[in-house]
Amino acid sequence: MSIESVVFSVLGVIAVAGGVITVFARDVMRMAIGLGAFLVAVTGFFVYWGAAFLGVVQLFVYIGGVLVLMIFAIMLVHRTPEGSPVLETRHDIAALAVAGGLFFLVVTALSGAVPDSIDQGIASGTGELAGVFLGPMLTHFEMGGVLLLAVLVAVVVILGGDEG
Amino acid sequence: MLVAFGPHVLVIAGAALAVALDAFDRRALAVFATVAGLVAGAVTAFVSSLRSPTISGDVLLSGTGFSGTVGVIFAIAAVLMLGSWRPLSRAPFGGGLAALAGVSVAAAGTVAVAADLLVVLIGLEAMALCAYALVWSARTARSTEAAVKYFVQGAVATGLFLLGLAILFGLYGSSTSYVWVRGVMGTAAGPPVTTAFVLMAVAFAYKVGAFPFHSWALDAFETAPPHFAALLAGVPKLAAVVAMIVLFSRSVFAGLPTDYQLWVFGSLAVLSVVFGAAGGLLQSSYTRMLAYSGVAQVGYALVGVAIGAAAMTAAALLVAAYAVAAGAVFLAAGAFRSVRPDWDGTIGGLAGLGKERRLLAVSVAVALFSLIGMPLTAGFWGKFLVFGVAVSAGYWWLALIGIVASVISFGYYGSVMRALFFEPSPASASGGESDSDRGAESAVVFLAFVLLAVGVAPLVAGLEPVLRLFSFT
Amino acid sequence: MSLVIITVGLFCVGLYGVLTRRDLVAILASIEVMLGSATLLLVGLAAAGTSVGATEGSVEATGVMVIVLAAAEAAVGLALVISVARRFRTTRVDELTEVKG
Amino acid sequence: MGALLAQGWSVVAVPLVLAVLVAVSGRALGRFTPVPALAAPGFVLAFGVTALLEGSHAVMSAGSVEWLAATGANGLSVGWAIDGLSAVMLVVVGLVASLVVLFSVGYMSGEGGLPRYYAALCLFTAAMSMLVIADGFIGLFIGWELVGACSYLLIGFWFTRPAAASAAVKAFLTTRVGDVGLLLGLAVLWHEVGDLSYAAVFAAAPALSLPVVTAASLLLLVGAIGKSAQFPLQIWLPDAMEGPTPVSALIHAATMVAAGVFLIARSWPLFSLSPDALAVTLVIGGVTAVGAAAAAVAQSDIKKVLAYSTISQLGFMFAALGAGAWGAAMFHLVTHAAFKALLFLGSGSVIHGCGTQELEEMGGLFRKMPITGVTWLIGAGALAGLPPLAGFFSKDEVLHEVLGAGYAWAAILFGASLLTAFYVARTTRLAFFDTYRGGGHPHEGGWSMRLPLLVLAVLAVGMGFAGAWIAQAYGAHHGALDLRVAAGSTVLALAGLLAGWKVAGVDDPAASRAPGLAALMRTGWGADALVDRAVLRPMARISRVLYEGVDRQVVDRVAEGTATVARGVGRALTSLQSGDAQWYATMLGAGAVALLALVSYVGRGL
Amino acid sequence: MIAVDLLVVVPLLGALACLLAGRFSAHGARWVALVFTLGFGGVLVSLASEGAFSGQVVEGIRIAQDTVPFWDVRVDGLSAPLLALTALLGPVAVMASWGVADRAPVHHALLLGLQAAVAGVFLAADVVLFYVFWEAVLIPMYFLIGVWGHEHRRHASMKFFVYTFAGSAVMLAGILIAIFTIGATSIDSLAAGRVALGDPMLVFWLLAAGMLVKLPAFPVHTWLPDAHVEAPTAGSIMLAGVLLKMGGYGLLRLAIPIAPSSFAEVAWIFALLGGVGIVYGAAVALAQSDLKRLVAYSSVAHMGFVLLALSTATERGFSAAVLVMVSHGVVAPLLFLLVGQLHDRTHTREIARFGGLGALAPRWGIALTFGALASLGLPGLSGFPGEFLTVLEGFGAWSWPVALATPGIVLAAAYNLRAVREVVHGEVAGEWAGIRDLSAGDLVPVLVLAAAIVTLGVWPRLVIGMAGDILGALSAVIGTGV
Repeated sequence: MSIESVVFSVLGVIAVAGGVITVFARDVMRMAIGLGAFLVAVTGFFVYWGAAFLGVVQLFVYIGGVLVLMIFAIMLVHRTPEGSPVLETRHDIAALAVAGGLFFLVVTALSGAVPDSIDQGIASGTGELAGVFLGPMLTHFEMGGVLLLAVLVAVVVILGGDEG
Repeated sequence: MLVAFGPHVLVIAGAALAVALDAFDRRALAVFATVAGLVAGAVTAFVSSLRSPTISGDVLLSGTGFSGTVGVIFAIAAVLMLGSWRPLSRAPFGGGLAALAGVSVAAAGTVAVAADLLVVLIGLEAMALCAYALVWSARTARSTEAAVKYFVQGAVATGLFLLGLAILFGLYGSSTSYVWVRGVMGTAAGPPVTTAFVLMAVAFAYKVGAFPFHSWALDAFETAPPHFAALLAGVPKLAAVVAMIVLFSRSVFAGLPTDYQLWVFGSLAVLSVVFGAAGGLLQSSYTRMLAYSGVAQVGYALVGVAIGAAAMTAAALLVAAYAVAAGAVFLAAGAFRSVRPDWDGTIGGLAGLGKERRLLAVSVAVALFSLIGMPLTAGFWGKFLVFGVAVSAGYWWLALIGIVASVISFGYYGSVMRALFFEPSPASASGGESDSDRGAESAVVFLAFVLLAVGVAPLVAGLEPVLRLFSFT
Repeated sequence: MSLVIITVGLFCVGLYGVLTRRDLVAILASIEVMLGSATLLLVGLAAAGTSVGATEGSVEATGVMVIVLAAAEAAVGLALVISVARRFRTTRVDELTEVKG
Repeated sequence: MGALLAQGWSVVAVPLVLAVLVAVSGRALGRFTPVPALAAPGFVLAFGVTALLEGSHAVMSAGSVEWLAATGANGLSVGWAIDGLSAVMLVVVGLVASLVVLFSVGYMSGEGGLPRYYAALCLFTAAMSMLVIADGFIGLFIGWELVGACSYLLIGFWFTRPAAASAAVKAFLTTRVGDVGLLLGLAVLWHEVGDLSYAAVFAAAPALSLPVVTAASLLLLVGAIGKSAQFPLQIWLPDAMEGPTPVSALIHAATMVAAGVFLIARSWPLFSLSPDALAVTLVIGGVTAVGAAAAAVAQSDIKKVLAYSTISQLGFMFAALGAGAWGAAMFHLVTHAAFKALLFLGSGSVIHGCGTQELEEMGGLFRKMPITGVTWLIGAGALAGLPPLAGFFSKDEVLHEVLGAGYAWAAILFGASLLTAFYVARTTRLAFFDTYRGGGHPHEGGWSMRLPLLVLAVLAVGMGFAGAWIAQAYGAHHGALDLRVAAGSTVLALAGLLAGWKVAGVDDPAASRAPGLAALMRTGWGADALVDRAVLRPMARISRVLYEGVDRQVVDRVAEGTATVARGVGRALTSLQSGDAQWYATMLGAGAVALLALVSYVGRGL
Repeated sequence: MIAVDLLVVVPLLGALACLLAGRFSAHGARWVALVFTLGFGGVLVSLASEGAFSGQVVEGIRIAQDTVPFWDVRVDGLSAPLLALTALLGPVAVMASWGVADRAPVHHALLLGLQAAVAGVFLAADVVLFYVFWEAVLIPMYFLIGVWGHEHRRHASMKFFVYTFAGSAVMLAGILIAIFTIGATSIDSLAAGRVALGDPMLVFWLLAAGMLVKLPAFPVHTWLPDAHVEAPTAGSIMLAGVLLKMGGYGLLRLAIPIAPSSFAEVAWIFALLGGVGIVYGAAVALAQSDLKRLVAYSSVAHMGFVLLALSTATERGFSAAVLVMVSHGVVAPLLFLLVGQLHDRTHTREIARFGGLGALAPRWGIALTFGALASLGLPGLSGFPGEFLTVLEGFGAWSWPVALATPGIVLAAAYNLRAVREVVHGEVAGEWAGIRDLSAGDLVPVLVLAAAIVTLGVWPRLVIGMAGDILGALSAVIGTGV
């Protein structure tokens, strides 16, 4: 059992565990922790594949994002009479069928199309990255800017205004 | 690159300027800035529509119908923004909203001509984010609810598209441009490709609001401010339909056997037509009825998408006609409200308006007839060509379903005309101070005039002039 | 293959969460799981080298764009959730059923 | 003379123009309205006489126009071809019509709406002329329908009387039934011959297969039955008496009702080829003759008596036709026109005189109205068949011919003439003899009413001797007087008269002996009730069921139902929009899954 | 040289002029409308100099020769009589609605628009143009019924629009198949290239569906009574006078030429529908208690004659169909006009409430009697030649079964004369003692129509003379069996 596969398995376990907790936890804190774990694991994957920069971005964006999210969550989430925040889940068969069906169809579709193991990584420095963004992916970059502009204005509009 | 992206940049610039102006609380100016950007963008786009089609940086298409579509999108948006000048200049953050509208239109314009999966994804996302805010901006409980539901569904759709993108990029990637992916992929129609195809098809079907991905549209268009509903109902669909045919039938998935497009979009088309037509019959709310009818209209467009490249021009014309007409009827809702502040939003509540504001009512009637697909309006030529192509492709039953549905649609479009013209005004007509929104009204009248002109002119001049705008070769 | 199973599986778990979680906050979290796992799949497959002639950096760049996109989604979503909380004094999505029919 | 004759169309055009003139300028003309109205039949009479004087029974004047041809000629032409037969008919029509108009001057004086009345009379003259001078079946059919319309208008002259209004409709509808038969007959001929002019049809007739000829003949016969009020379409004529009496004299005694006989005589080349058709004609004629005569016996209304009498006499003519003697039929037609018109005008004078039609309220009028009385007696004698009056000769010829066709039918007709004499005597006594039972002051009408009576009386006396000449005029052989038949019928007539005279003395004998039978006879063998029960009520019910049951409940319900269905579908589909965001998202995902499944299915090649 | 195109342009200009004039005086708008409808007639008359009424083809102006122009109008022997009908009924409709008070200018503008659209249908030589006008007719009619109609106008207008729109929508499918498989839009080239059709029978039925609804044929007729009863007088006049004719015209102009062999194959169905319509329409008319509804159902019966005549597929049969159409196009309007005038005075159409009107309003009574006699097909009046020829030809084509339809002829007399007896004749209904008889102004349109009825009855060649060549050629084509 190679070190790669060990790392991979560990990260995979963490990611799955985190994701599942995020989706099923009744307690807000647990959910937050689960999500954190999931995101960290994702970051871990990036780094493990050599996409360090990607990992960094992921880390910053999400740690920030998730922290904010959690703060609001604890503020907003509906509380039980005892005062402990509770996240309810309505498990229903339709949702299960949809999720399960999607999983089955996609996985079967991809089976065979992809190799079993990761044989090569992505190694690239920030310099090349900049080159890409100012070169072939300039449009993407611009669009990203547009997107952020939209986000900015949207958030300001929605949160900035009093209840007009 | 600049040729391709220039118009969009102009629009975005206008939007950015609007944001700035809003910061100084110069809303009216902000609106005009946006309009100016749109107009400039439209003009440049029309100019470049005279060029032969090119693809710049493997990312953006331009020339002929592609630029033409962009121009049409911007032009319609410009008229609608002008029409919504008064409500915007009165709304809090009006300038910001105008900017959001401008951005979403720019994004739509990008999607329409994008030749890159990632650009498409970002464009769709930008449109969506703006749309959430614009729907929300009615600042009512209902609009907030609608916006957040819209968001939940949107997130799922984005996720699905992202999944599809991951598959394609992961397998054939290192670049997301159509040309590249297509080149690497060849005509391989393996399960991964078809899966990605469906996932992206779903994302687009959601964007245009086809059954069963339509639910957001009903709530959003009902509760959004009429002038934004006018913008969101039509323009994005035009962009999306063009983008769909490019993506699914002309580039990345062109290698798939046509059965795929036919079955996926054909079934969606039939479902949407039936759902929209039948569901619209039950609506009492004017805007919600229009939202339902929008689902049916998307169905007609999807007939074109199902046929594929051959129907591109026809489909584009059909959706463009829809965008104009939908803009008119939604904008009219705002005008009605300003004439009758105590209007409860129901169709019945429009009783007798035909006498009070004849020109407005007649223009609305024209737009409705265009939506029905009556001759002498632009809507007719759209349906005529789409169904014609479907027939010549051998799918006359598809055309027949659409045609019959458009008959049913008179059931609800007609109920509006009935209220406007056949019913007497209610006794308590003058509830609340009525000051008609001239801006909105004149915009509606103008759009109706466009519909008529495009509807009548081909009779004597032939269809060429109209089609030249939407020829994608 | 295990990568595919993990990521797609997580995606579907997230989807399930979106479809079943009652609280908008939790739904947001589930959405994060969906988008995150999708990103993971994207980068992972690229890393798996199935992609042909990858130019250096394009993968990371794409990944960055996707992350930004997901973040944007989250931000606007959060803003909406907050406005909902302000207006309705709750974030329970099942209590928002005024608009229907 | 010849010049006039050449312009055959004028005999239709002139009365037509005069009709329009009267209708338009009636109010202006005032009391002179009858003058142009008199000119119309006068012209017809003159024309007819001119034609008659030509002395040829062949076509003397003809002309036609392509009428229904889109391009070129296609055998659907309309035109005139005047031969002896038409000439005789023209004379009859013109003469009787003129006298009737004259009579109306007195009879109708003081009535409202006279322009309408005289215009209709002129129009009738035109239509009747067209009927008789037509060179083909189309022209005949046009005239045929138009006289029916005029009859409708004139019966309904006093249209505010419900009885009159209904009688008019009844007359039109009943004859229309016959007309449909005639129309189909034309269709058959058109299909077989491809040309509806007499010349072409009669030329082609011998070549046609017997079934076709029989079918065509029988269909024409149906038309004739309707017009001539023969069994089973006789029901309309008694009601038609609701019209003004002069009208009854002209249309419902002398001319229009005789058109059926004329039709068969005219299309003799066709009929003569089909023994079956002739047999049917004979049967119908016989049955009608005796049945109607019996009904006439029981009538208490003087005009009703004459109406049934007319039906009966027409039955004689049909019987003659059936027996193969169209000449005899025509002869009887001519004489009957004279003496029946005389009787009707006489009754009109009586009604005018004592303001009732009920025999019970008459009596002893002979002394009070001598001229009417005398002329009536002449007419009555002619009808009863007393020598040497006109009726005697014509009926003698008819009986003679029928005798040749078979004893059974001859016997029936003899019976019929017995009954005829019976009701004639009864009516005559009830009306003119014994003591006056009415409350009025009976008096003769003015000269305009007397003159026609005298003229007709003269004809009723003299015409019998002109038989040969008349027959020669329309080119039929005229058998010499059959003395055996003459003797027999005369004896029968006398017997009948005697019986009738006696019975009339007693108070309503028939009723006392056999009330049921009497009632049955008075109602014309209950035909009306039968028709009402068998045709009218079912038809009304059917049409109501078709409208309320089928049209509203089924056909329209289906159409309207589609809307309901659409709404139902809509209701089912909109129930999806529950307002639950997560359900919406589920639908979204489900759609994706479904499409994925579909595609993977398509992938395996549908 | 007068352009055929004016037949569409003049009424449209009239509509605009009407609206403009309406800004100043409603009464002025009336006169404007009258003038322009008469102008339409004037144009048509002046076209006679170019042989428009002797079966010649008079082409309109062709704009934009280079592109694919749909605008291709012409007058020929088949359209000329119907155009004449349109020209006749235009002024009649305007005069009939002289008393309209509510938004009169708009009303008259819509009438003129309707006239333009109908004229366009009859003029179009291009199938797309044909369809455009075909649908355009619905719009003014929809508003005429909906705004100026009677009690149930809302439902009636909706029903009228949806029902006929459904028919023409199906027709559109047929047109699309024809256009896109043959690759031409001019009717002539479609007829010429018909062999290219893969499934002519399908195309034929798709086309015929719309026209049978418009005609209307049993069992798709139920929109007609509702529309007629609720429509204002002018609307009923145009509806019965020209709109129904579009159905028969469409069959002769489009459906049969494009798929003649298919038509010949299913002609028996047309005969069947026609026969049923004749008897059914008459029988149902007999059960009506509403005078206007009675007339409406009589239309169904008359259109049955049209179908029966068409089914013979002979030149004379087609001529008969045209005759019946034109005749019904003057008789039904006369009756609707009279019923409308009665309704204006009494505000009811209940037959039972009338009686003896002939004594109270003689002119009106005589007119109605005249109309009834014309409607029952009395010789000398317009109804006779067509129905007579129909029976003759029908027997030639279908032999004895045609006899099954002849009861309709008796029933026609029955319901018409029943109406006269109940309304004009009989006891005078004191209720209407003070009723106004027709004024001179009322009489003008009545007399115009009456004159037309007599003329057509006396000289039917006036009509069939024009159409003969075309119809002959058409039946010849059917004969070839291709």
